[in-house]
Amino acid sequence: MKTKKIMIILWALLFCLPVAAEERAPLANFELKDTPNNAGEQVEFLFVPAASPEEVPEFLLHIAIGDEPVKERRLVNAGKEIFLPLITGEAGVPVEVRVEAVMDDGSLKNLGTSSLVSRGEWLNMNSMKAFILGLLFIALIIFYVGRAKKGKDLFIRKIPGLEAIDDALGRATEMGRPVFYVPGTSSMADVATLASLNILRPVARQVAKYETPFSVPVKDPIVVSVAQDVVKEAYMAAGRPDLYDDGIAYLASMGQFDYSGAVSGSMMREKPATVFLLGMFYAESLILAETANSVGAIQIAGTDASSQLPFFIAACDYTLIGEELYAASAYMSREPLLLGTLKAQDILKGLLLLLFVTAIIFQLFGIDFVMDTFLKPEW
Amino acid sequence: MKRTLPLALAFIFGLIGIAVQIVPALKGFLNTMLDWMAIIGSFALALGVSSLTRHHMTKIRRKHKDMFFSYVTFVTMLFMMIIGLIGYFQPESLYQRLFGNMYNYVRVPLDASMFALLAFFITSAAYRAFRARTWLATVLLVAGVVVMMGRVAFGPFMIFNDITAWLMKVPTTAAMRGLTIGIGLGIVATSIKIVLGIERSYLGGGE
Amino acid sequence: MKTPWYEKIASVDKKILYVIMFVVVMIPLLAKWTYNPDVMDEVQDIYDEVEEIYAYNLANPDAPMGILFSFDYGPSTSAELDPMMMSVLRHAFLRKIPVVTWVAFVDSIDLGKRITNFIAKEYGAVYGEDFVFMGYPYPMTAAVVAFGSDVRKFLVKDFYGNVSTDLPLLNKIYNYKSIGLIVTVSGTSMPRFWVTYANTLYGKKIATGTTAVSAADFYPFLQTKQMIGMMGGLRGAAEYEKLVYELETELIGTDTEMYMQSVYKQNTVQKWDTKVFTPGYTEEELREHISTRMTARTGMASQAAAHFFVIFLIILANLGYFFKRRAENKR
Amino acid sequence: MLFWYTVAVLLSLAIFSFLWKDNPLYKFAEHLFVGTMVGYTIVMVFSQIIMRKIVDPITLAVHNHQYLNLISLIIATLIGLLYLSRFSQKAQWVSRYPISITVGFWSGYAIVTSFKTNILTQVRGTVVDDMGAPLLNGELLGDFIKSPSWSSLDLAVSGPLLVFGVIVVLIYFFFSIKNENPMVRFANKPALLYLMLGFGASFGYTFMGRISLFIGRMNFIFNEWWPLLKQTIGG
Repeated sequence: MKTKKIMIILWALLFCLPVAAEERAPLANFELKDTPNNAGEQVEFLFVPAASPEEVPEFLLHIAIGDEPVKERRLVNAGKEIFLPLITGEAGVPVEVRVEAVMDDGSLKNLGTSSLVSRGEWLNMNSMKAFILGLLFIALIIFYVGRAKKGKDLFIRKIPGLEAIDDALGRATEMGRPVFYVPGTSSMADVATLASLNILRPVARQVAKYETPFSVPVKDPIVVSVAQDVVKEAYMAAGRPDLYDDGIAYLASMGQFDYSGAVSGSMMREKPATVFLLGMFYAESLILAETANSVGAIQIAGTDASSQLPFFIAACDYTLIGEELYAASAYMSREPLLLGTLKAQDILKGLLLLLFVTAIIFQLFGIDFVMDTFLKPEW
Repeated sequence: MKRTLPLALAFIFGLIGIAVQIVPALKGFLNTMLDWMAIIGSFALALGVSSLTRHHMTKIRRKHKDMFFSYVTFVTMLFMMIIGLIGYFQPESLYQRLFGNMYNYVRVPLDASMFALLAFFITSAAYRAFRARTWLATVLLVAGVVVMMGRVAFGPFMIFNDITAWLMKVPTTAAMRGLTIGIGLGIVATSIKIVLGIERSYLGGGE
Repeated sequence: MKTPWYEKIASVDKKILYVIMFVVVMIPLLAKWTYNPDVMDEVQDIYDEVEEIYAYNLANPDAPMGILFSFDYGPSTSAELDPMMMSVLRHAFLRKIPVVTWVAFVDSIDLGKRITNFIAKEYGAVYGEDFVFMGYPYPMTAAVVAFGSDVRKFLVKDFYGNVSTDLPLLNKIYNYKSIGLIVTVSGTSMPRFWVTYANTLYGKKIATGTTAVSAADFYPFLQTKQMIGMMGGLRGAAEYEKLVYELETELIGTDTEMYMQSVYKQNTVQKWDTKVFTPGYTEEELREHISTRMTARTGMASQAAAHFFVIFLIILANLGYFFKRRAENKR
Repeated sequence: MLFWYTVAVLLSLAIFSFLWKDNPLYKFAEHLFVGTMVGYTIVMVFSQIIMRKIVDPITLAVHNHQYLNLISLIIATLIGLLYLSRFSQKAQWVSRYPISITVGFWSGYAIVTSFKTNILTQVRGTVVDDMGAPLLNGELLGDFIKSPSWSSLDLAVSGPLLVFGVIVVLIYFFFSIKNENPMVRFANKPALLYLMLGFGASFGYTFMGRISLFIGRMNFIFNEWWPLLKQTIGG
């Protein structure tokens, strides 16, 4: 966008200067361009007024798109460049814009026409960056998973909240009070929910071993069925299918605050000794965390919702911050596949950091190369 | 069939999810896919409602002391459903007005009041957490108090307002940005794992 | 042994905190205490802009400038945003600036109509001459662009079904040329939309009112002057309310109640359309009109009280913790 | 009108009573809330999805002879119906199909969007500001040295501090590097400092909004319901 504008202005200046020396400068510069990386459903019209508002208070555009009747559009001359997206709907539509200047005495002056046919591209080149990075990522994952499978030990540092899980479960058993596990309040579309379900498995296995009462209130109908499966398999793996009941994971309610109302109500009544709040949370995070504290439960929380982290940090005993939630699922399962991806993720992060630092250094010297090549947010 | 096909489906639809975004020509297809997801998801509602029903039925069967309230849930659920469905087919009828009133004067105030409980919870959380136990807790405490001051500052305390603006602009933005970038990588990584079939927890259980 | 005070503080029951918190918030609300904030530049800028339009209108009585008010928020954020809208509307009516209002969402039609008429009534403004309500223009983008040429062609009728070209006000103000300021009050990203269309395309001045949570998002626009000013949250509302209150005191004195009633006493001629509002007040209505003049400032008083209470609590908790630690170390 | 307003007020009070302790009033409000919300969701799914996305489009497709569209809709509906297999013990596993389709699609979708919004935009925002000026700007530092004041100091150091913060926080979340690594050890303390400053500030910042919510509820009771009650009883 920016470079495009600068280009046009430069281009305009280049052409204006010599012309201005000979005769009058054009009243405005304008150009119709194909919008890159789309399916041709839109083209762009860039308009740079050159005349002063006193001289030409308004411009009149006659816009013809395909077979549609010609539309008239008035542009007030505020001395600013104007960017107009024109909707063509599909590729292959001819577009023509004729510009007239409305002079201060009300007379019209034709400034010429610009036209083109809308074009669609097959690939959004901007998204290719994500695609290439994805391929790199896949390669890294395959490499490290292979290493992990061969038995190479992949180091993962300790994650503070996780150490506490065993103690917290043991405490619930000693006190003879139940364990609550809230797998977030979002749907399967959220990665945090998946990470939470991953941690649910070892927790459920432990709970089954200790024969502690267990409760998994859920907000989303699909998550309910997955959570039921996870808990069921965990109970079987622990050798206690007799303790399993489909009612362990249940749908408490379907809206944000009715869910938190129902769950805090059950916490008040059943007085759990340990409460897990892992997954995606919204404003209800603090309601759940504070109610858990009121009944004297140990709270182990974790979320990737950065807006809710302050509340978990303040109200809970242990908090997994952001990424730690994802790492935790790998850490707890000790599965080579998951450990390998964690390693790959770190390498990728390192590369990104490197790119980032390079961009900063280049930028310091006024070179936009890295910035414009790798870090353009235009899509 | 039990395990391979689901993994294959996840792979195929994962690729579709990527393709609709990087191939501009598939933009129209994206809408179809989003409709698909809405349609498929709507049937899961039956699972949810049955799970909820089961939960409350168990309470009633076991003659739990709160079983009366389980009846409350059933009755209101059926009531809402019936007036809502009749109201849908008879717009402008009494049923639809009743449904609207149930929404505006039962659901909305309950929602808002539950939300407003946070005013109290945030107070007790602050009281408990903002203690200068360690240097980290002290930093948390100081930042919290300064911003709380800044938000209602007047007269000579206006300096707190400026500090608040700076705290929000620099350290908070930096912390949140660092977190967001890391989380973004985590999301990309997990998503790739799912599409490749490495991550299978959503199929319920391990091998 | 008696439990030392610091032990008590550490183990204070939450319920006690809740009760005190409740009282602390309720007292200013019921006693109608007001909090007079220092006016920040971004709020003062909006006020000054309205005053400038007033000055312009004094100099050009035949071709006055108007203000376009857009209700870009729904009932869910009205607690924070209503007071802003009311204050700026009061300012405009007080200065007899022509007012055009409309809403950006279907949900807000009722709200927009109610507030516009509520304030217009206070100053005896006449519908069609002093103000118009255009309802919910759909699609919004087209309506905003239509204001660039002639809005009467796009919105052929106003909300009440009057033909636009019959309304004297719209015959003077139908184009951005005669709009001095656009006021958008919103809990969503609508102000961005206004910047993109009205500011970038037509160079119009935008004043924004927004919730405390969204305020941070719009600061960049203030820096680039794409917005001339912003009211953020209850605090911003309280600041504007204070400015308008001061102006009102200066122009019509402290007895607003008398003023409002007097508007409808002298005029026996039926110039007010009863479809819009009924002239005259009941006791209850009068009280409501008075109390909305300080909603934001009483709200801020509660707000400030709550903040100071929590800060006090935190200090207390830390003192308790400090003495407890000292006692433990001695042992 | 008064009736519904009173209902709303009573329910609000029932919710607030939870702060004191769990009681039958709260239990009633809670269960009523769940019932209303689930009933409401059912109606919404029926009217917004079953009718608007399945029944209406299918009728339209049949009417307009758009068979491709029709087939697509029918396939989606059939896949959705597979969820109901959970009600049978034997065929339960069939419900994995719709689940894996949903999860697969959203995962693929998230790869690109998350890369865009969480990574690229954020990284870019840390190199240059909204106006496109670099955050590490030597000139601003020069300005500060020439004319030292609070505002020029702010301008000069804010950018570098922001960049530094993002880098240390990123390093803090490396999981596969041992704690003894000098880089990690160096970044640890500053990263925690940034995180805690950020969390504390966000907590304080949100405090205001939460109190506003409660004030809003009380305004409803005392400024809307109470006058209405007085008016109705008085007149």
